[in-house]
Amino acid sequence: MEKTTTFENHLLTVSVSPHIKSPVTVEKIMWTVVACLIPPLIMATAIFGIRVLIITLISVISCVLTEAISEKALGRPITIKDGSAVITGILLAYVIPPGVPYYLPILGAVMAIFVTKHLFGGLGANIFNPALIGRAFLMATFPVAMTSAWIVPKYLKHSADALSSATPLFIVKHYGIQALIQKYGSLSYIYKNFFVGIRPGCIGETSAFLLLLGGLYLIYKGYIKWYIPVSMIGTIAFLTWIFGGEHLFEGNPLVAILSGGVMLGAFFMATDYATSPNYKTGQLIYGAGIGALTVLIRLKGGYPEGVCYAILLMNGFTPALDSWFKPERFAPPKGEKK
Amino acid sequence: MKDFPRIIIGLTVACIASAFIMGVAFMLTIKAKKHNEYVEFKEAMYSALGYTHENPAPSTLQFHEVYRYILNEPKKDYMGYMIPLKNGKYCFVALNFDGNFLYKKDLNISEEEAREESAREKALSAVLNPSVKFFYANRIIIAVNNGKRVAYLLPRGFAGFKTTIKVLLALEPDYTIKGLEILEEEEDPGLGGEIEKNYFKNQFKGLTYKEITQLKVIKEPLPEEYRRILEQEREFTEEQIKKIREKYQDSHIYALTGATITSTCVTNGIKNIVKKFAYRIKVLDKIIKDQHINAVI
Amino acid sequence: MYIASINFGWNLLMEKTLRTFKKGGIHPPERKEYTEDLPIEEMPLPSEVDILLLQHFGATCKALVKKKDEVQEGDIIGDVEKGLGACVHASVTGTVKAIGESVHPLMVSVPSITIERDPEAEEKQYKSVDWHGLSKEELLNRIKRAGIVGMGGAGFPTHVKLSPPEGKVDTLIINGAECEPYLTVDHRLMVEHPKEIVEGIKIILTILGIKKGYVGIEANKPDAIEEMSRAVKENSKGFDISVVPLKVKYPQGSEKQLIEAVTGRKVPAFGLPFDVGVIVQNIGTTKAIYESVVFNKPVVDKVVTFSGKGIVRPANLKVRIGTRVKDIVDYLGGTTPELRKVVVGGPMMGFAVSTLDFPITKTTSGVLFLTEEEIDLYEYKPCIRCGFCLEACPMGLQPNEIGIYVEAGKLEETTQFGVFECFECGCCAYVCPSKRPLVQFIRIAKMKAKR
Amino acid sequence: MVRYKSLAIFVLITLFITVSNVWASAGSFIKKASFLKKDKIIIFFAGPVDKKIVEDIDNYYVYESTDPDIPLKIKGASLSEDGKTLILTFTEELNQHSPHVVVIKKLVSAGRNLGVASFTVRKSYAGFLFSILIGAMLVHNFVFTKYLGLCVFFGTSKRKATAIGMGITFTIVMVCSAMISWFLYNYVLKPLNLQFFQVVIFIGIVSLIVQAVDIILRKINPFLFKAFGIYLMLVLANCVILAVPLLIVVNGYNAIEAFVFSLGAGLGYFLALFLMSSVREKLELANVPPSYQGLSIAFITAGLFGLAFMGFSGMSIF
Amino acid sequence: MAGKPKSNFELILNGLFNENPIFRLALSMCPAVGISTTLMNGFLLGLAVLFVQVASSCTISLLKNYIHPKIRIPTYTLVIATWVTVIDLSLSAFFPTAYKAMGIFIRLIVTFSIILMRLEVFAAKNPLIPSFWDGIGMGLGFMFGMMTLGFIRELLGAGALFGHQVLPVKPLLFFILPVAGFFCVGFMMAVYNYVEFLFKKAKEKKMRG
Repeated sequence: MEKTTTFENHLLTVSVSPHIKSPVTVEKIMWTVVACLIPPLIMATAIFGIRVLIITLISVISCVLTEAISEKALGRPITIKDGSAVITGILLAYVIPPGVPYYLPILGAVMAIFVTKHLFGGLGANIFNPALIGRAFLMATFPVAMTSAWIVPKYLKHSADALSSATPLFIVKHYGIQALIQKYGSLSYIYKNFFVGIRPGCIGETSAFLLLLGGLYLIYKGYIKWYIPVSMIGTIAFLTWIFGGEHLFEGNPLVAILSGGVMLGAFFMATDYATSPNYKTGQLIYGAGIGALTVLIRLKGGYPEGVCYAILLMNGFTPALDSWFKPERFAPPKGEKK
Repeated sequence: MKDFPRIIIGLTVACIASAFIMGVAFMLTIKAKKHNEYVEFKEAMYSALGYTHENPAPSTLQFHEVYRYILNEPKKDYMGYMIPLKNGKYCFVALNFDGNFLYKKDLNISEEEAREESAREKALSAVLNPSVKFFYANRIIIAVNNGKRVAYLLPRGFAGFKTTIKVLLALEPDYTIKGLEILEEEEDPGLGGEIEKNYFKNQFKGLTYKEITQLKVIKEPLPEEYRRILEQEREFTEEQIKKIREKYQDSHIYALTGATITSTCVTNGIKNIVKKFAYRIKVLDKIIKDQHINAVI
Repeated sequence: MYIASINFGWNLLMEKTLRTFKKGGIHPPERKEYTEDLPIEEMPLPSEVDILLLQHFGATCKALVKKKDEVQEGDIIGDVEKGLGACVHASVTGTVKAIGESVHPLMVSVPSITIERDPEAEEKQYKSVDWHGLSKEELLNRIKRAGIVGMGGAGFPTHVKLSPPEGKVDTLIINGAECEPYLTVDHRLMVEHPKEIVEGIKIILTILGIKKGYVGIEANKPDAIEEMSRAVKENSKGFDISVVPLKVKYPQGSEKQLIEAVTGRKVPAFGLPFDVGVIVQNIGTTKAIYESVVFNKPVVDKVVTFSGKGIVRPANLKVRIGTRVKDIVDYLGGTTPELRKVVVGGPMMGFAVSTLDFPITKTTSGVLFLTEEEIDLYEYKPCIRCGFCLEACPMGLQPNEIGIYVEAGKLEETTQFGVFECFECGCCAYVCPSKRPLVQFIRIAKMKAKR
Repeated sequence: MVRYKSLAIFVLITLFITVSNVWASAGSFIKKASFLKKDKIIIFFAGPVDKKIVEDIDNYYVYESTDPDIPLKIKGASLSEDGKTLILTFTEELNQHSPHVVVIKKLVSAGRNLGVASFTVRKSYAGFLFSILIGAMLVHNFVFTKYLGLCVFFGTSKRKATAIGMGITFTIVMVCSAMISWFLYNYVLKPLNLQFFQVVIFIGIVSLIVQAVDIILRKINPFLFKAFGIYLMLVLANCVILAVPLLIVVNGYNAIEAFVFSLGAGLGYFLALFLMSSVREKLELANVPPSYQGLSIAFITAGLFGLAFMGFSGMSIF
Repeated sequence: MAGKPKSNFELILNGLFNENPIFRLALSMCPAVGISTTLMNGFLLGLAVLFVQVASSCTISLLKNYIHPKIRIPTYTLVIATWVTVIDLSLSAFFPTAYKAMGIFIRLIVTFSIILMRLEVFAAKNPLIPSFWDGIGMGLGFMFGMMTLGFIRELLGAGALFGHQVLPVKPLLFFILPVAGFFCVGFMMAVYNYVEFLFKKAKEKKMRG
């Protein structure tokens, strides 16, 4: 598309307008997201030990390698530098428990990068979130490891009973919120610890504070919009408040949004460009749908945590939401739908 | 319209022909089917009792079924048992909820026929007052060897994590668990589905009645030597087994990793089954004794 | 509301509450600092000019002179025979050197008349007349004879635009938004000639027979707003003219967006402004109307911004129509070695050219000499569906989908996204992080898809 | 007329069952009773009752309806301040899947002896129906978790318009045929002991309905016929249309449950078709590797949907 | 149908490869996804389909002159349903364990479009012997597809073949889950497409050089 012509001693570039472009590039966005994801990793290393760092590294390396190999095999330009595979690798590691065997993320990476991303046409064309498909696949393949390989976090002062390593959501689901409060001492202690990130859980999901910080930075930079995170977290809080308790309107919304993968999902997974609706109305509904499905799975489903599956299910709705909620046309010609 | 008669005749002939073929197939297979189903169930029973190909059941071993019914009369609810008699027929005994005898009726039905629910219903409605409504509740299978009770077999179901889990529980006459077979389950493969594995099932083996009543699930990893015993009992001597069982077997069950809920469901289910059964069999035995029923059991 | 009486207390709140269009828009770097404070400078007459015979929207003019004919400045040398168009004039006094073809900045080449200037000829003087007594027809006739076309870029013949169906128009909007980066022509005109512009507005209002006029100016030109407000206050007796400061947002100067920003009315797709009772005129056009009516002066010169880091001396130059850019570049001290791209018009909607050998036309508002650091030379990547372009598109289209459909070869199906409503403002391509040439995709789609 | 009357009675009874989840045999003094948590039953009275009598745990006889001879042990009974709400706590967890019978031997309200009250506590029937609907639609979605009806599914999910047409047609035929199959099975095949004919009969019903709808649509509404006619024949080749009546027989549903189940199955199929078609329309624009184009990638997409739908596994709404 | 009649062997090969009901024609996908978890399941269902296909093909081929064209489809359905009921009853009687594993799929053979399609395009137009071989070919093709899937899934999912442990470990539980059926079928289709592509390329090369 670009054509050049001799001009004195060099050529003039000729291309279509616009001739200036914003400095935001795909690489910039991706690497910013990577940077926002690093603090929770440091936190996780501090509370779960060096093991989680190794798992994350294995995950990232295998994702990048899979990306390079699949692109080579499919005859596509190799784009490992744009950072998208790195993000997938980090996110994949973040949604698996810290105590899993080291080979798990490798298998997850093949499923995530090759099957979910490259078979569907590469960057931007995937229908489902690669990291979450990786997790769902691992969940189906290694159900025991994926549901029990939790590690008791350091700096947590409760007694080392059999439930020490169980995730808070597991305790809430099967023993009730009272059991959780009993275990941790008091509600305020729960809030404090969960907010900082000292609780059992998947590698990257524990530190609500650092994830929130990263997410807010992305919103501030304009790389993601607030619609999805706010509607998703809001719906989870609201519905948990209504249905989460023994009677209506007795649930504890704060524990619900601080536990599980809500923060990680809301800011870094649900907002994945390729798999979320493009426009704000769709995004609001998408976020609310994720929230509702999360609460449904948490309260009524077979798993204690539902964010992963809720996002995957709503990913499936994204093309439909995109076709229903288009931007409002400036002033369409008469007789044509808006 | 001209073709109409031809179409109708053609369709009728086709229908009759296909009905004929299917009918013939049905007739040819129905007997084999019932037989095979019973054989399959019998194998499960043998397995629950601990008999294998190397250790076959004695030929004198016999199974007798006792069926429990709940009956409704206007303003009155009570229970009844169908008890097999020595003459190969059944008698029906009705008793109230406190276990007191109400009445007794003889039924004209053989043990073989009684396995069919519809046949039982027919026999019962023939002798009972027409105003009485009756509902089948469950059955007890009693294994008898040379006129002596060897074991009780209880086919039961309870709610699992996902769907109903159907089990066959074998008890010694003193209610110690002799064996457990999982007949049907639809738990998650690899997680709750592991209840079918020996290392889980066999944990129940040998639990006494007292232990069962206090049974609870613990979320600790299964000790390795215990697991080996549970999985491959035949490879060890009886002494070894006894030693290790004594060491680890108490009134607790090691939960399956990642499937605590299923483990709890099974444990509680079995606890309930044994408790209810122990209560009922006492009542039943008392009735048989008091009423001088010539029962085969 | 915020009209005329505003006393430049620009604060954040005012920024927020300024009028603007509702949907989309972007904030490209303004880069007006190169030229915004430079007064309009008159360039010495060139020795040769190439008068293109197609400088407007419509049919090509037919040359009315032959080779070697002598022409005076202001003589009509070309006119359309039938159809839409405007006449062209000799911009200098001299001899017709050739009638041939010349490079048109937007097209490959068009017929042109080359005039060699007579260095001895005196400069032509234009005398002012009082226009107040003139009839509407006479006013229109003067505009027509002056060959005025819309100077914003489209080049729609002004006399046609000023003859809307009777009674349909109630509002005039003067477009002083100048939202394209770099360009400062209208800005300088408003600062230096506010009275002439107000007079021009009055002329247009008289022609249209209405009283209501707005001047929409982006808030990044406070001095222009001040000057215009003062001029309006002093001179607009009998008319209801007001200056409307507008929020700085591209494409504020687009006709439909400007009308929405100022009046809240929305021009339907494929409709014209007078469908909602509005006529929009450019600042430059208004000034040209004033000159044509008051001085009887045809369009022989034009103020053009020469800017960018690729030129030694950026300037707002008043040049004769037909002056070759090469000569202007020489006058301004030449280009710098870093020059990579020459763009005619603004950087968002202008056209890149491969040579400097083209003349200034009536619609040229700027020539930008851009260096590597100002333009992008990115390779484009697949769409990552970030949705930035949906947020940016002022028309509410879906450029991402259009791009994907074009890449997949499904050009006909792009009509469902309203591809024909696109006016190629370039917002989508500007914000695209994958640097996809979305405007180009849309042009391809427009060529192939049927309306 | 008689038919309408019986229909009205039928509807009323259904409504009654749906709305109230209590069978109160001792008058209507007991307003409502339901399970609470794992080991509690909550009872609401119409008026305040005598605290002393009602909090005596020997005053109760509670049993599971299948085990009337074994009373459940009560840990405690506590009456609320206004005397209208009673919570019974049991020593062990209750098996809430089966109905529980509660007998209150003596109930005194405002000095008046109300005698014996006996009632059944069970999960609400409306909830049960809702569970069947959601179960057939999402939890056990016929396409993504039961893997049925795939040929037609992949054939008609290329375009959204086709998918919607097929979904609507299928749902309507599904419900009709399931209902007719249910009636035939329960009132003809079962009494005559001809269960082995079920396959022939069920598929016969479907083909008859398809033929009938075809003829009726052609005559009455040619426009609708044009829109949906082409899908009618495809309905016949869809395993779901046969699987649903078979599953209804296996699960032993009654008429209402069968209706809800078939409706859920149809809607679930519709949903799957719609989601798949919107994804496949998007896939057409994507750069899929050549060997994988067409059905291959469609299958992998369905697999990914299947993985996502695993999130519903083990879900029980009520 | 090609102009010249095919030999019996060609008819079988056709069913196995060119018009493989699962991977090429993409018909009868439900069992391919749902119950191809073990080699045994694949084999038994393949056997059932083979029987129904051959029996119905022969029946229709014999009776084709007596069937009124207007009630063609209902008659075909009736014939298929009859044979399905027969095999259903027999399997449930003689192989109760395998029958349980296959659930309602045996009865769902009625709606397998492959059988109806072969009746319509082949058996209704050809005499008994070719119809028989075509039925065998299609049935074998189906069985082959089912067993390929069963092989992959049982080996990878359970490390076993025909229920006998072959591998020391169970590599990927994922493959015995029903959802893996979608992936296996998808990848097998891609393999078939790729092989076809290679053949085409080789043919073109031959034509050119």
